[in-house]
Amino acid sequence: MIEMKEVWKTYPNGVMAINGIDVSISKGEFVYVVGPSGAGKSTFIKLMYREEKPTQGTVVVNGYNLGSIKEKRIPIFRRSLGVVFQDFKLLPTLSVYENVAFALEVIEESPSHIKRNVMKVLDIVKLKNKARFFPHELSGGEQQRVAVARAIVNNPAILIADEPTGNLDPDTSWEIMRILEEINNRGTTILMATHNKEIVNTIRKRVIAIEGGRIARDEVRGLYGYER
Amino acid sequence: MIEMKEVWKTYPNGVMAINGIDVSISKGEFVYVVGPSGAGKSTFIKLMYREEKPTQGTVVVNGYNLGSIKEKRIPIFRRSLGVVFQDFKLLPTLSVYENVAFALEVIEESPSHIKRNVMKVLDIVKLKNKARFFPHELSGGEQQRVAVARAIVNNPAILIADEPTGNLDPDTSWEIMRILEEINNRGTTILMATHNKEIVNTIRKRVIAIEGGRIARDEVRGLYGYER
Amino acid sequence: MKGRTIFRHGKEGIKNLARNGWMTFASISAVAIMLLIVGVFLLLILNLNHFATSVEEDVEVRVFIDLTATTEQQEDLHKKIERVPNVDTITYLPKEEGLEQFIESLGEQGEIFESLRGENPLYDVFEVRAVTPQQTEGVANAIEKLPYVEEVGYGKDIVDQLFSFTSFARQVGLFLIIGLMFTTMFLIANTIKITIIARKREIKIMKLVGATNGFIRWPFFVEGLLLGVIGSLIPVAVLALAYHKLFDSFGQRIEFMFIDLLAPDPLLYQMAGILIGIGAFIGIWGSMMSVRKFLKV
Amino acid sequence: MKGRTIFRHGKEGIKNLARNGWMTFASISAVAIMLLIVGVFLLLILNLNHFATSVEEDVEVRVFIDLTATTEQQEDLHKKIERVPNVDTITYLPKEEGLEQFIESLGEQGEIFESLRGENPLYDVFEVRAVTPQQTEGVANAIEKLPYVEEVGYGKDIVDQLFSFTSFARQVGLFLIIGLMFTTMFLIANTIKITIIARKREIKIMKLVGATNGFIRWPFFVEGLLLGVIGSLIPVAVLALAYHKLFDSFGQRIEFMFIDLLAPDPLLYQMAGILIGIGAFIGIWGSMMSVRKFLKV
Ligand SMILES: Nc1ncnc2c1ncn2[C@@H]1O[C@H](COP(=O)(O)OP(=O)(O)OP(=O)(O)O)[C@@H](O)[C@H]1O
Ligand SMILES: Nc1ncnc2c1ncn2[C@@H]1O[C@H](COP(=O)(O)OP(=O)(O)OP(=O)(O)O)[C@@H](O)[C@H]1O
Ligand SMILES: [Mg+2]
Ligand SMILES: [Mg+2]
Repeated sequence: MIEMKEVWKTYPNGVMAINGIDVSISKGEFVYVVGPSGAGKSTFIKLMYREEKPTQGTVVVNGYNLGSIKEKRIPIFRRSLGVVFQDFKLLPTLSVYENVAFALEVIEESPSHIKRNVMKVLDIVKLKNKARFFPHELSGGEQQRVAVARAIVNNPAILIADEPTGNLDPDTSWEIMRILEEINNRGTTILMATHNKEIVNTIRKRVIAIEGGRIARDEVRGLYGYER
Repeated sequence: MIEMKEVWKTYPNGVMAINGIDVSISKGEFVYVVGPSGAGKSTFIKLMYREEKPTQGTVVVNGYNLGSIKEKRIPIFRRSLGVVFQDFKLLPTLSVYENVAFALEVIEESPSHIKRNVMKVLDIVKLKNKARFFPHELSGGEQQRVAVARAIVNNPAILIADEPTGNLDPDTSWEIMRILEEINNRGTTILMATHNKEIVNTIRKRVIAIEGGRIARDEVRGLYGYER
Repeated sequence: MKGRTIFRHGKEGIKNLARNGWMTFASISAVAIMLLIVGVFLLLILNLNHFATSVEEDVEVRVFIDLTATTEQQEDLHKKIERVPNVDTITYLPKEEGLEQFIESLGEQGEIFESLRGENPLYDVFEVRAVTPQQTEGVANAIEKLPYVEEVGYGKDIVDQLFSFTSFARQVGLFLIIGLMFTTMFLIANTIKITIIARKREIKIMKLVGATNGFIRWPFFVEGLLLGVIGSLIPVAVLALAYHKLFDSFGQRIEFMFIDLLAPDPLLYQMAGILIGIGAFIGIWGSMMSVRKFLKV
Repeated sequence: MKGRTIFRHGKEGIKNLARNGWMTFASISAVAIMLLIVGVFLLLILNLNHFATSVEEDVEVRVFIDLTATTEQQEDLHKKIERVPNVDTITYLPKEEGLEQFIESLGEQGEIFESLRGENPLYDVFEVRAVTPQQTEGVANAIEKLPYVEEVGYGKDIVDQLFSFTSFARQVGLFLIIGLMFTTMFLIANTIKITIIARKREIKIMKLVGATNGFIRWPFFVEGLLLGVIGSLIPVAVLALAYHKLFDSFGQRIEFMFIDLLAPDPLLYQMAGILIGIGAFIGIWGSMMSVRKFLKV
């Protein structure tokens, strides 16, 4: 599903964020990405939906080689993904409903289908009653949940989430994790960067630890590690 | 230091975020604000540095009555505060150094004093080597640490922090907490909204739990609560 | 693209206009003001051109007929002139009438020449107009060779000067109006560009969520078109009203026979067409150009 | 405000210009283009005004002297005319010269009147100019009452028409240039406003961090001033070069004695002053107006 071979990423300002990563993630896996602040987790994730291009090496996701993919096919590729961005990336001029619906509009779903699905996921993240609100009228955690809703609404083959519980209280975090597990059980590959030790240590899954842009640890049923 | 009397806040769109809060926080206290997502923590905090005005009730902070304070005196009032915003609010066109220095420039400190202090706090949050970077070149956690640095650089009488560790790994979070405790020991009043159960339960301080815009619990050496 | 998607793009474009409130107002007023300026100068220059043309059309060839020519010979000459290429109209002016006109044209000073009425020194004259004023010289040269033509006069020096002046004025006018149109285009596109740069982040997000370039572009197309058209309707309305008013009150307010305004009828429609055309084109173009820059995500 | 703070604001204003790259470019080019348009029409209208004035100055009173007047009496009349208020210059034109001029002015047609040389029907004439063309009528009326004045002529109808035409043209010109200036101001302020709206969030953040309104405003003041001045220097340079070039090649390219351009010397300095003044004013004003809206945080 996801294959990285000898991937390096240096940002234009010279920061070497990813330094030779080899990794392979199969269909249906649930993977945590952990590591200290600035280790390269987000960069690692951005390489997978091609927000960033690798400086060196090949990245193959869902059958698409992201190094050589044609400009025109990138949108098609991205539609098979669901992404929860670390900074949410909600469209400020669209309401909560419209933000989530956008992910379905781009694939030209029928309005009735859109309506049903959007209301369903908003219900799942407990924001049905805020459907008409705009992002700036929401609390931090509510915005994060809209981002989660948008990422799962199109039933993606791969769900990529960058700290999806960073702004959530523990109860809501567990709720979100329950949703992710359920989606994972239905066959969706999940890749999630997180700082939440309790979650990683409780819901035991594969853990990839990144430090200084390299994979420091890759364990099948790992722990968060980094004990104080 | 902080006095709220019968405070209500209804947003223009009709959301009743704070519904009758009475609270008093004395000089030198360290207070956690906890509660589920959308409970009103950030609104509670925004009332204290007057990003939002209460719909009803009085808020007195540091001797300033925020209901009747003159437009002109607001900046003076805010300078006695340090605020870590939930969404960081870094100035995108300024470098890390300049963002932190800005809080000192507004009080017309001397350049040498600015330089010394800015480098000192950047060192404390471990970002000295990224001083010349712009916010968009930083990872989420790094941005959050810049926000912390800016909030503490002017030695505020009150430090208000809205989930200052949401994007940080546990180690860095503990590091930040150590800094806050140290500042608190020097006499600074600290008010911190957080979702981090482990921190609240380990570094025991006063806990104010907000639910549905009301104070549900106010304990001197409280626990996070909300057990799963 | 499915039908409902087209509909969606249209709806989205209109919504964006509303949601970007101030930006929309700024863009529309930029379009409106620039096209108002273009429109004012367009009307001004078209009227000046009209004035120049009417001055040029006053140019005529005066054919002085040999004093010895009989009435038949004069009629014969008339027919010959008629056959000269590019001749438009021929008017016969007997010498008595000629003197009359001459004395009149001198106004008060003319009285001095009243005495000439007895011993009229003038010739009978054919006043000949060419089809276009610029053909006057050729016509004059052809007529000069005909029999019983004593002399041919059309004020070569003055006519040449007049034509070189009107053609210079036309060039300046054309230069100004074209320059104005280009700067207008640039400025409007510029304004639209700024408003779209402010939405750069949004465009990036859309792409990251899987939107194709086309999907993002269409609402901007609709938005640009609407900006341009709405922005151009304002100056069209203002100019039409103002011009009508001016035209109606013109007869009374200023009385120069030699300046008369072009009739509003075809003129204002032409102007409306030009302004709305520019507005629509530039709205779309400015918007498309600017979006394009941010689509590479 | 401490000295270093003033310095900081200046530095910050300049930095912002650089950091807002495209926005700065857009604003400066808006200023440049609008002022270019204003400048072109300013030069055009000032020259047309100059032309109108020189046409008006051709107006003169022709005083026909009684045929019976002796040379002494003519001289006496000359002195009397000199004492009439508002008289500027007096030129004597004997009737022989008058006929000469008359025949010449008719061009080819004039030859017909060659025969008149023997029995000249004209009068000796004083050509009198008033200090300003508008005083011509008063001067003519005063002279008419003097002895040995047979008649006074200044083409009342034509002169009245001319004056009402030039004053009409001046009004139109003034109206256009004022309208243009206002729309320019609006448009530039508009463009600046959009660029500042895009920075609304930043202004809010600054306020939340404890900046006073003044602290936020000053760098914008500097930025606006620089935008305006830089933007106006471009059209000033372009227009100065173009006008010099035009002025130098004017003599050769088109030859109408009745059109001559204003000398570049005081004109271009005046224009530069006006454009830079407008640019600076509007840059500051647009920037201050727009910032003000976002300071209430
Ligand atoms: N756009 C960028 N341009 C330049 N450098 C960048 C950019 N984004 C990230 N970096 C740098 O790359 C490194 C890795 O950043 P990344 O965002 O991948 O970290 P992270 O592991 O996600 O951290 P966090 O847990 O704080 O989110 C950091 O040192 C950061 O400063
Ligand atoms: N600017 C706003 N306009 C309208 N409603 C708002 C605004 N900001 C917050 N709200 C609403 O007020 C309520 C409280 O929001 P607040 O941001 O205070 O929550 P919070 O406790 O900080 O939540 P979180 O833990 O998710 O950050 C929420 O229901 C939110 O939707
Ligand atoms: Mg990250
Ligand atoms: Mg909050």
